[in-house]
Amino acid sequence: MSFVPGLGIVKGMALTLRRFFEPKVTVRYPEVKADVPPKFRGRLQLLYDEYGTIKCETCFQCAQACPIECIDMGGIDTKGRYHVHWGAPETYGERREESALRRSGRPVPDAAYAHFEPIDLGPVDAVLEEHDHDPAHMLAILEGTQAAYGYLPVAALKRISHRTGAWYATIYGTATYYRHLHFEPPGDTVQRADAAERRPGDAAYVDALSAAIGGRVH
Amino acid sequence: MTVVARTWNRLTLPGKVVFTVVPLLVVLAVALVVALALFGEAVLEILGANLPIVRFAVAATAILLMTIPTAFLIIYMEMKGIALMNLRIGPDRVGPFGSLLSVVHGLKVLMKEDFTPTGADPTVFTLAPVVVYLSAVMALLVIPFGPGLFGVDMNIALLYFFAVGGLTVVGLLMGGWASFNKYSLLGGLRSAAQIISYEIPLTLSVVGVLILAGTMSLNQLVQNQAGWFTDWYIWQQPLGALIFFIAATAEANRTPFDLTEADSEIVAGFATEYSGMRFGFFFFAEYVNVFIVSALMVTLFFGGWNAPFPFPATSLELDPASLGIGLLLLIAIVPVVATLVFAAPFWLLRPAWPAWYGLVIGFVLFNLVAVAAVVGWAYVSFDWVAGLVWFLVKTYFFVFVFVWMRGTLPRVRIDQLMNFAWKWLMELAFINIFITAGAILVIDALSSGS
Amino acid sequence: MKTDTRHASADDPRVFLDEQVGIFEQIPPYPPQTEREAEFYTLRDGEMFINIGPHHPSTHGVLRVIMKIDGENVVDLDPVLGYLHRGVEKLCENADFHHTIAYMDPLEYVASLFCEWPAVMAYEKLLDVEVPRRAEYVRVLTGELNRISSHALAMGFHALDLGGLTPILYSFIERDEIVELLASITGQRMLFNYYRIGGVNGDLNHDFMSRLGTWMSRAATHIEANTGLLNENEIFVRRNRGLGAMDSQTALRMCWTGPNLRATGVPFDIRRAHPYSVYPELDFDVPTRSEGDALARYLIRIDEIKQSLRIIDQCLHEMPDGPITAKLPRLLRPRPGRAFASVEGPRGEYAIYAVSDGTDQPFRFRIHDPSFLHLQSFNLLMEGRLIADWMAINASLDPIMGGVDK
Amino acid sequence: MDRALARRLEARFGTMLAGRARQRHDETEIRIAASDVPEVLRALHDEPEFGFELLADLAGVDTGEVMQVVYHLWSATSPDWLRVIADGLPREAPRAPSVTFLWKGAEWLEREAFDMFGITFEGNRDLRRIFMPPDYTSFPLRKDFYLADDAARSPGAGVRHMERTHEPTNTPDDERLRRVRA
Repeated sequence: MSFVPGLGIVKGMALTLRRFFEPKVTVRYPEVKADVPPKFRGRLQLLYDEYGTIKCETCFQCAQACPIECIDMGGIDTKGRYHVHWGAPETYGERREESALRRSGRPVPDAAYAHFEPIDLGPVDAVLEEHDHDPAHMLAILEGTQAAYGYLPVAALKRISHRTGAWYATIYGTATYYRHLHFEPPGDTVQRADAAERRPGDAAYVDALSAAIGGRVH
Repeated sequence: MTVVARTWNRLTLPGKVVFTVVPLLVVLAVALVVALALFGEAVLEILGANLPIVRFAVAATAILLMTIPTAFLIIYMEMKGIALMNLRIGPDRVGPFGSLLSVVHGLKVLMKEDFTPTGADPTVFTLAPVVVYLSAVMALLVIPFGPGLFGVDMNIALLYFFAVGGLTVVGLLMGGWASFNKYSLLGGLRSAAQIISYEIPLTLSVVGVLILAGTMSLNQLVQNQAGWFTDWYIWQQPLGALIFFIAATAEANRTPFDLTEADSEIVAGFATEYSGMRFGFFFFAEYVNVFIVSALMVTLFFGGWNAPFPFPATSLELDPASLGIGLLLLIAIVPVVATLVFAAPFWLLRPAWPAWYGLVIGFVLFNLVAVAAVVGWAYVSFDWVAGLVWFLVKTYFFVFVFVWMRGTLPRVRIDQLMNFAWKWLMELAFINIFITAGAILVIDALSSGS
Repeated sequence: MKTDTRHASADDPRVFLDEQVGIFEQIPPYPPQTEREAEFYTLRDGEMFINIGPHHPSTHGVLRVIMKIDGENVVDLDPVLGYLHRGVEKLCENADFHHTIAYMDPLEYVASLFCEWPAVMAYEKLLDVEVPRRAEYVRVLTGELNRISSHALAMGFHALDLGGLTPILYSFIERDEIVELLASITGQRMLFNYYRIGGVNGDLNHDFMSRLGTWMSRAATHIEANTGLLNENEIFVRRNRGLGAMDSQTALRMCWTGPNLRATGVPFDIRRAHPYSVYPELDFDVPTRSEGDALARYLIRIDEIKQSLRIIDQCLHEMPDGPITAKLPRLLRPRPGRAFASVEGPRGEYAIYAVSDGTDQPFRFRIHDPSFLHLQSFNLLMEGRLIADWMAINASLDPIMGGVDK
Repeated sequence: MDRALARRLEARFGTMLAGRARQRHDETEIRIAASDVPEVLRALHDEPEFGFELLADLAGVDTGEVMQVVYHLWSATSPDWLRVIADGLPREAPRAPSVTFLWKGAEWLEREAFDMFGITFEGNRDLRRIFMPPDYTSFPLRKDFYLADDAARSPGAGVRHMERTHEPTNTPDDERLRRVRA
């Protein structure tokens, strides 16, 4: 504090007046995005190794361990198929709710899954009834479902998960392990060939990609 | 009927007041217009005979309408000014440079739920903001905005001003007491102590000016200061002006004397329990008070609406009527031509831009020039425009000083506040009076002796 | 037909006017348990209670203080804690050793590294791990950066609690740059979760070093300029001088540590008094002041910022190359024993007392936080003061409720 | 490791110590009976050869069999932290003398230990709950109090006394009761 009363106040006011004209430091957020450090931990994402291949093997261990089942698996699985299994992000909330409900032991309405391709659930229910809704007979149930539909629709897997009480991740893991179980309708390969014909440029790219990652695309 | 009754019941109390008064005013206005049209001469005669009353009614309405934009402007100044001092950008989304944000705030306040806390006294609780706001508006009535631009020219205007300005404390105390909240109570009591204490140095500080001027009429005071800026009272009363400024800061509850609503101590003081438009009245009243205090500062010490230097007496002898039909042509052609002229350089220098860019820029430039020309013409031709411009410039400078202090200073403590008022400001004000009176005596003695 | 279906609601003043008795909260809501409590809750003539917090603008979180006031004078006061109590000690006793480090961050949410540090130090003692020297230097470097950010914030909040709007934003400019710096190596701006048992989580990178250089070149002058706003301000100085004065002996009796203790004249700084990490190799002073009032507590933080800048400078010059983590198994099972580790944080001594019983979880995990001990001195500091002084004293003590409530 | 400190402690307190002074890293540890706490701590605090003037920490510990109160002290005369363990408080009614006569600031530390472990400190003028609400009835950091997952089975069973009361006397025989094998 100085000897002249009020000098400190005047100094402070001079400082604020100087700052009044100085350039501002605010980041105008929606227009200017803040810097995100490379190690930023705010968001779940898959890492790439030094060859540019995704490190995730789609083993589903993390999804199985996640207590609120918020982890989503997307990408190329061990059979070379691309999947996003949980659907659109807008439905995460519903899924969390459903997950909590399911683990509480109460029956869960599956209306939330209407956005998957709608199928007639009668055959699945029949298969489940046959096996007494027992999750221990999961392979048999899945085989029965595949026999009924020709492939394993996601909605059917959901149904099995609801009815047997087994985690969807577990069922998915089982289904991906056995080579004779399919997730695509039998016509899928034909369609892919069609697509390759329609866009010839893609075929070369897919071949190159296939060669690069060890022939696992098709 | 039931629909009307239900709607009526759903209105809050201010809503009920507004919905009763507005149709009444509309009916009155329509009646006046109809009367003027039917019996023009007679009505004008009656109005002319009662000129003071008509003048008062018009001034009161105008001032009431003026307070809201004033408050909006000062709120915007505060938000933007403090933000810039903080190295922030501040409001920049609504309107140009965010200038409409305070308007949006006002709308928000209107739409918010307006509740009364359980246990509060509803009548007093509702009346408190009205009292605060009214005292601010009533004080504005005597302020001379320009030559001839004032509500009432009272010969005791200054006294009236202090009396009405002191009414604020009643409203704050009412709000603090009726809110049924300890923070509000403390805030109300703080405001009572603070404002009453600072009334004294505030009033004493202007006594020096009164001795010099020999009048309490604010108009007369301003006219006394006409001429060069050296004729302003600030040069004869620097100490008085300083005391007035400090005391006025406390009177307007501004930083560093904003103890009544010290947000970090007693949450929001008397306004803790207020919401919606009732809070809005408190809020607007605070900023109107800032304006009033700055205006009085300007009026008393900085020459009011006088320009700092006597403007050379020029008069533009414009008689638009003499052009006859040419005037119409001028009005039709000048904007188009001027827009094209202003747009031309952009078309030449920036051929890459779409043509309408230049057109828009040219139109905007033309408008700026036209407005500047009109204002300049008005400034030269009309006394009151010149006076109003100077008055507003000076007043908003002091408003900016208030904002600036708010951006810089921390808050004082209640005991320091009271000590400062009673132990320093009051004594200084007395000394100021004695010095002024003594100087006048000496000068009189010298001038009569010689 | 009656169509008005409005229900009586709690905010309709007409409803409860007859039963107004019910809206007064009984204070206290339970019979007093101790003599001190009974004495506190007895009102004499002219006194009343005022409740400050837990949701009050200047309580630095969720501190609640019940004040007994006579007009504006505070007669007595009783801090009420626990609004942020999460039972971190219990959580840590049920978590793996590695997991507990993540629980440490939110305890001290302004300077997160200083709660991780004693935890990893305690585990390293339990495991007999030698920390690589580069890791120690990185810890000191990041820790001192975090100390500066914490002190800058404390100074800003001190001004904010006295009603000054601007200094806090100037402080945040420096703090923001520091958290961005730390985020570039730790990946998070606030809860860094950076220290690991036997080292740190990642090495310094180019982004960090270049930004640190830019910041260091201007930090001292900027902080100096910002302090000019308040240090000479008559209002600020008059409000703080002599306020909440504490003498050194009482401060020791009240178990004070950190800047608050050093402001009373005791040069106790664990970095010097009980050296850990590489602090013995670094050259820095322990600033002290003799007044022990709120102003001294404010000014000593400025002095400490300058010392921290010195330490950072030395760290950058002397940092050795080498590994940043010791080699450790994934699953840690330290042999049974007890370890106590303590570091000098921006508020005082952060300490962890960890007991291991040979499993992969700590058997007892005790967290010692300095703010907790500073808060209990309010009664001494507030002797004959006003309500507004409590805000200044609270801000000068700079408590962090995350650590106080655990 | 300050060997001299251990020798001085053993020489000064002799029979009051349960066992020898243990040392590891920069810590020296002695164990005493709860009843000896005022005498030992006063000696450590006042006598110039010790001069442990700074109470670094006060913690309660529940070993599953007995309760302990652990004091950590700092002195300029020794480079070590001194840990004083007041051992052998019965779990049914743990009582220990207060050290607020030496360090007034220990008041809240003792309140915390009371709140978390139910250890009654005799001589503390304000021994009441500090973190938990005043009508809370159990002691969360005891080893027989489980986390929320186990709350349904725990004797604490939630938070409020209207639900169930915690009786610390009947300790459940559970494998989770781990012991310090030190």
